[in-house]
Amino acid sequence: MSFVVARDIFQSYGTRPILQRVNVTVEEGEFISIVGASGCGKSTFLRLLLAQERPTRGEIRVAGAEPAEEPGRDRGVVFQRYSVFPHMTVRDNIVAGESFRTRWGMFSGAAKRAARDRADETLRRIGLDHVADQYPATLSGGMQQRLAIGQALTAKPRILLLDEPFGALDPGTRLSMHDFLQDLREETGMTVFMVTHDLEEGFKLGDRVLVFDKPRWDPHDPNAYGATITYDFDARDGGIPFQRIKEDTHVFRPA
Amino acid sequence: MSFVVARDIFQSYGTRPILQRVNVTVEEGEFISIVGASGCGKSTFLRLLLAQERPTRGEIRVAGAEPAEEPGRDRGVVFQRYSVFPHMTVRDNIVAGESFRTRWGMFSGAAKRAARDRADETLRRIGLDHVADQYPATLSGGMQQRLAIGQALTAKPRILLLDEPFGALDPGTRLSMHDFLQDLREETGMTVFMVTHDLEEGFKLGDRVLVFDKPRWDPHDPNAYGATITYDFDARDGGIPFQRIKEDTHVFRPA
Amino acid sequence: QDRTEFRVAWSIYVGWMPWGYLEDSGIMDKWAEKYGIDVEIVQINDYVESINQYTAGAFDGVSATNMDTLSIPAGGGVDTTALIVGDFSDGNDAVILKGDGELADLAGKPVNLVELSVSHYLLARALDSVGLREADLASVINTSDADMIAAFATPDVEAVVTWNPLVSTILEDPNAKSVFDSSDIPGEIIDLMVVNTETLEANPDFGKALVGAWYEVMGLMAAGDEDVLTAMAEASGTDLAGYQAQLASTQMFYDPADAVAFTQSAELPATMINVAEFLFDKGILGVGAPSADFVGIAYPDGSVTGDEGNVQFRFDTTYMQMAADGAL
Amino acid sequence: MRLINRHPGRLTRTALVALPFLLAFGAYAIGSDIRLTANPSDKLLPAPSTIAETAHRLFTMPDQRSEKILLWGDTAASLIRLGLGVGISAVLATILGLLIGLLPYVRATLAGFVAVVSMIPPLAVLPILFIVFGLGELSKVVLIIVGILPFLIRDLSARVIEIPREMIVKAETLGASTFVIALRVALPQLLPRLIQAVRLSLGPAWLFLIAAEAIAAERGLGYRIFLVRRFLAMDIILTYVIWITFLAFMMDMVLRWLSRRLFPWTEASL
Amino acid sequence: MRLINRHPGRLTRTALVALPFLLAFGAYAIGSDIRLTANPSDKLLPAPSTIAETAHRLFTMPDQRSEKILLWGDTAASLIRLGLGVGISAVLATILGLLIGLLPYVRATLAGFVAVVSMIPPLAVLPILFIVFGLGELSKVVLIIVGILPFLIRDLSARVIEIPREMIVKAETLGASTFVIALRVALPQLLPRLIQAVRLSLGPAWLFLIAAEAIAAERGLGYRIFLVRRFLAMDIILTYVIWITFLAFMMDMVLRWLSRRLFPWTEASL
Ligand SMILES: Nc1ncnc2c1ncn2[C@@H]1O[C@H](COP(=O)(O)OP(=O)(O)OP(=O)(O)O)[C@@H](O)[C@H]1O
Ligand SMILES: Nc1ncnc2c1ncn2[C@@H]1O[C@H](COP(=O)(O)OP(=O)(O)OP(=O)(O)O)[C@@H](O)[C@H]1O
Ligand SMILES: [Mg+2]
Ligand SMILES: [Mg+2]
Repeated sequence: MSFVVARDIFQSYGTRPILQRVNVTVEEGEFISIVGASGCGKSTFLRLLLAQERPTRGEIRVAGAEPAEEPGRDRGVVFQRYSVFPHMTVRDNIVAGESFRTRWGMFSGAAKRAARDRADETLRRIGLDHVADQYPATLSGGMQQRLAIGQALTAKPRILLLDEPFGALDPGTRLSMHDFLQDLREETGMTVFMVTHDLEEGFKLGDRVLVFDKPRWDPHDPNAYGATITYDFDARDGGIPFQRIKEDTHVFRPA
Repeated sequence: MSFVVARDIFQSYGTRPILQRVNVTVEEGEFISIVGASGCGKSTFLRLLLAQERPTRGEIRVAGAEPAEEPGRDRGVVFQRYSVFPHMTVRDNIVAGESFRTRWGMFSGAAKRAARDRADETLRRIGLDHVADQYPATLSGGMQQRLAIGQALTAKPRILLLDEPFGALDPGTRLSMHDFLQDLREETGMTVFMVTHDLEEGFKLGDRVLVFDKPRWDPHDPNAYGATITYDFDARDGGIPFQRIKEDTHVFRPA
Repeated sequence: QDRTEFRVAWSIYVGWMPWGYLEDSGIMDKWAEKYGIDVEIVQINDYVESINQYTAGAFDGVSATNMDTLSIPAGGGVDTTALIVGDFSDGNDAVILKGDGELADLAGKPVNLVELSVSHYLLARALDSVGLREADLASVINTSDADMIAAFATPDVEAVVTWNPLVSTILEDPNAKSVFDSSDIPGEIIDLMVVNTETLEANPDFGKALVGAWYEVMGLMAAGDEDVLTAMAEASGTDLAGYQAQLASTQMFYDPADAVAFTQSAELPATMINVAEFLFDKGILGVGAPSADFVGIAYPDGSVTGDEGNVQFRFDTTYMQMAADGAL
Repeated sequence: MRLINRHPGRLTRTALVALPFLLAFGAYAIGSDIRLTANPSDKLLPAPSTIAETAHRLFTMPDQRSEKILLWGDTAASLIRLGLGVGISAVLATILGLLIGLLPYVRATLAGFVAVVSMIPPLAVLPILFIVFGLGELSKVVLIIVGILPFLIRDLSARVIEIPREMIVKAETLGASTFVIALRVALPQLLPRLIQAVRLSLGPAWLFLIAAEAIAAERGLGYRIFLVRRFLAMDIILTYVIWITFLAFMMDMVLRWLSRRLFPWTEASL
Repeated sequence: MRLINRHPGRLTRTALVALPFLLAFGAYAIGSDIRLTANPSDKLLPAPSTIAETAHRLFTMPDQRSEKILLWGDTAASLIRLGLGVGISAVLATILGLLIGLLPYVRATLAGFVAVVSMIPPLAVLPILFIVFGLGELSKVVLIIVGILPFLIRDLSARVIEIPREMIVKAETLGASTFVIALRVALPQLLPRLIQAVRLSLGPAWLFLIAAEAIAAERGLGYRIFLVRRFLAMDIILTYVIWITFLAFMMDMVLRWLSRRLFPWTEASL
């Protein structure tokens, strides 16, 4: 049995279908990159994986368990926005990654000191140690996003869901975040789903690259059909992909 | 006399220097890409160019005129966020690019119809014609940003300032936006400043690539010095840059 | 100065209900027309506000008690004439105790009343009569008349001083006992129609119209006209029987001659001195007032109590006398 | 599942919505019963059936003297005053809110003054208002305005200041004048908030209306309540209170609906 | 330059801030002068100098009867009532706001009820409050609570609902229970808004305090105002009004300062 199994997922909002017939299985430890046109439903798919929403039809199982009812500690997430807590300092945001699971949501005494030390170590790795006592609002967008990633990773989830996490980072930082992410993956062996707009990044980090697209297109009503996985690339062999075409598409991307 | 001349710009917030000794001259019609580490002051420099802020020291002149006192129609801008008007439909957002300069900020009668037709044409080019009557909040982040660019271009500014405009776009749309931008540049011959995190994009679109970085770095107080232009690449010759090192930097970027 | 338009304010109280009837029935208009003027009678819900408005100059006349006339308009430098002496309270105001007891038992108890009102004056007189002082009470709690009935129903209230129709409603409670009322000090709480002295002097027709209309209604009431009384009863929120019960504890001067006689009596100056002393004692006459004699009060015979150089309150029987003589 | 993610079904939801109303009604009924058992002529908490009878009478039977149904006359009088007071306040607050929020000069001049004036307890200066504006309709409308305008101005100007600077700058780069920015950028974004603010200030507006009517009026809902309060006619008071509550609630609903109708973009979202 | 971008200098700014206050003072002084010329003992608009004398006397001279300085006693009594009423409301509103905002079940149960209750004019149901809570201090505190609690609950629960869903989901993925989300995510983000809401509701709170003190009290700022209204002692009333305004303004300042001190993250921004 595969680690993550999405079976025949349909999702619509109101009468408008967003996703249709999405099937995918993922092994434990795999890194899945997800690409696709803007607005095609990538974030929606991530919300379903996260159990933040339930699909209209179909189900998603992790490690053979019943479909999750709500987001939990096994699935970490970094959104495009609002992924850090504005009322906590940068350091406390990292500590929250460990402390929120406790009864009161905070540590005290020795545990607190230890968590702070671990947080400072994490901050050093993501290059935010010099702003540890500032509040997120004083950071640039890029730094905020780095913090959000650090925070999610601190909780050591089994599956990590990333929604364009590096979209706002400059290339240098982006590269160091790639390393950081890969290090942590090796340590924890977690499974990652990452939505990205950068194909190169997708292929670099991912073991597989899933392409979401509308298999059918009604020129009179562009919203008539939902998207599904049209390609599932194997990206492991250092960029020489082994292609498996999953669905015929006759939609051509502009340019 | 060059078209845009920034002379000896210093900018600090409170006591914290952000930019120091920034000197640059730009000819009319040049496309300037700006890259640099996150938080180093690229957006700040753009705000100065826009005349949204005035520098602590130094001055910026456009076409030899006195330094501008406030943003105006000669400088278009697309920010990372809040660049579209949430209370107008997608089409009206484009029309605003033309109508805001009028006395009442709107057209009526035949002018209105003509403007709407032009707006629909623009929307077709940026691939938003199918959502012309929706409100921006119903669009995905990528579509919103496309709209913002379309709107700014509709006003046909002489200088266009872009702050990571394509950061949230998927590669396909990004490519078509590149084309769109280049078409419009040819038509209007406007001067463009674009902040980007994607070096490749910077070199592809830019005639020159400016790199902002801190020339000095105090390990005990990372905020002691501001950033300046450390490199000024000539990017015209199809990616074979002619480098002019402007300032020695002994800061090494992580990774 | 000569004017033809006048505004008079009144508020709901048993002895002042005729003012509402005057306006509604058209009797006022009839009399005003007779003298070629226009008089508007306006009901104000809040009694104190109506006097304040008069004092500020928004009205030419207002229904008020002798005590409040002395403290507010007269104390405020607005020379005021008591045009009509309509009635005096003869049981309408009462000190009511919860449970068994008598007046002397007030000692050590909190008393709820509208502070600085005629109720307060009644309490002071009541305490006098049994040799107590206000300091012997646990406290005096200022309580809005509108909420007096609800207040009496709460457990922490032990005694109230108030007026009709509240008194009769409170006395419906078998637990309530009246231990002192205004019939014990007859003629001291007087209900008036007071008008601005200057206005009256410049426009005698205004006084004539008001007095003429008033006594026409008095005649109807004295004759027991049920329609008239029912209208007044309803306007005051009760029924005919209830209103008549209230009238029973009010010494109405249906006959203008009675009013003239009362105003000219020797007791009136004595009462007014009492009232002025009470007001001074409570600090109501203002900080500028060196003594209880600060404001002068003139009587029909020309005598004055208080400061002769500062007469601001005049009892004048001229117009009531005209009514008595049928000269209107 | 976390409580936070647990949503009641359709039926449960209806039951839950009704629950607190039923509990409140039950508590009243029991309290009333206890008092009426002790004293059958108790006026304070009339039996629900008595209130229903009174309500029926008030809504349908004309007054003997005037041959009009008093309740409707009172309602009309009060609603006109309320509408004028709130309407004028809303218009003034929108204009002043825009000016204060957008223009640094006006902000410097008025922000502090409005902040201080908004602290003055309007009930305490009532006598002055009556002198200046008379005892007629005007003074009641003015009391409502004095009571809610400072709050509205403060709320709306804060909202204008909250408009992201980027959006204003964008409009400037499109060549918009201050006037166009006010008219086409700030105003449309302010209007939904205006409706919100008006909804919030309806409570105080009713309060001031009732206070004003208590002091000088010949009709009106507050006038009637104040009049019968002296006799503790709680059946009438409660009928009027329920009626006022109903009216206020309907107004709130209408405003909410209006906001959704007029400003679809505030609802629409990803 | 556009008006929108024109900022007054330091000096101009000070002058502009003072301007409306001076104008208001001037208007009063002239109005007062006109009335006093007509009638030197007019009480309605006492001369500013008279008010200053009265104020001086009220603040420093003990009352002849009680030998205490009445103003300070009134102030203490009122502030205690106000503090209790607002404090209790704030605590209740925070708890209920969190529950309603976070938990769909509680929201279904209470949101509608609170919306309806917030429409009831509190002044009209005063008699019931008296019976239930007596005429003592309790009833005054309760009137304040009844007056401002529904508003506070609605405002705070709306703010909780406004917390981006992403943030709640993020907390869930960090293993936070509903309680931890309430305590560590929602509550800290609610507190600055609580201070805002309390600042907004201080106006109504003063109003209800004054109304309650007007109805039954032995001391208090509202009591004194309504008492001396009986002899139109406008100099005392105005002194008290100015004093209340000053107190209210100071409270507002303190709350704003507190908000900045306690929640630096709301101010800090790029
Ligand atoms: N809660 C919702 N209700 C209604 N429509 C929604 C909702 N969430 C998303 N949509 C619609 O579903 C479509 C897919 O949205 P989604 O955010 O998943 O796109 P995306 O692929 O992540 O786009 P982008 O690359 O721009 O982030 C969009 O057209 C959006 O308008
Ligand atoms: N108004 C301001 N007040 C104080 N500090 C500011 C202000 N604006 C920007 N800063 C600080 O100036 C620095 C530069 O900010 P800026 O937004 O220009 O960076 P950036 O290069 O655009 O970063 P990014 O790539 O993340 O967008 C940041 O550290 C920020 O904290
Ligand atoms: Mg997305
Ligand atoms: Mg930036």
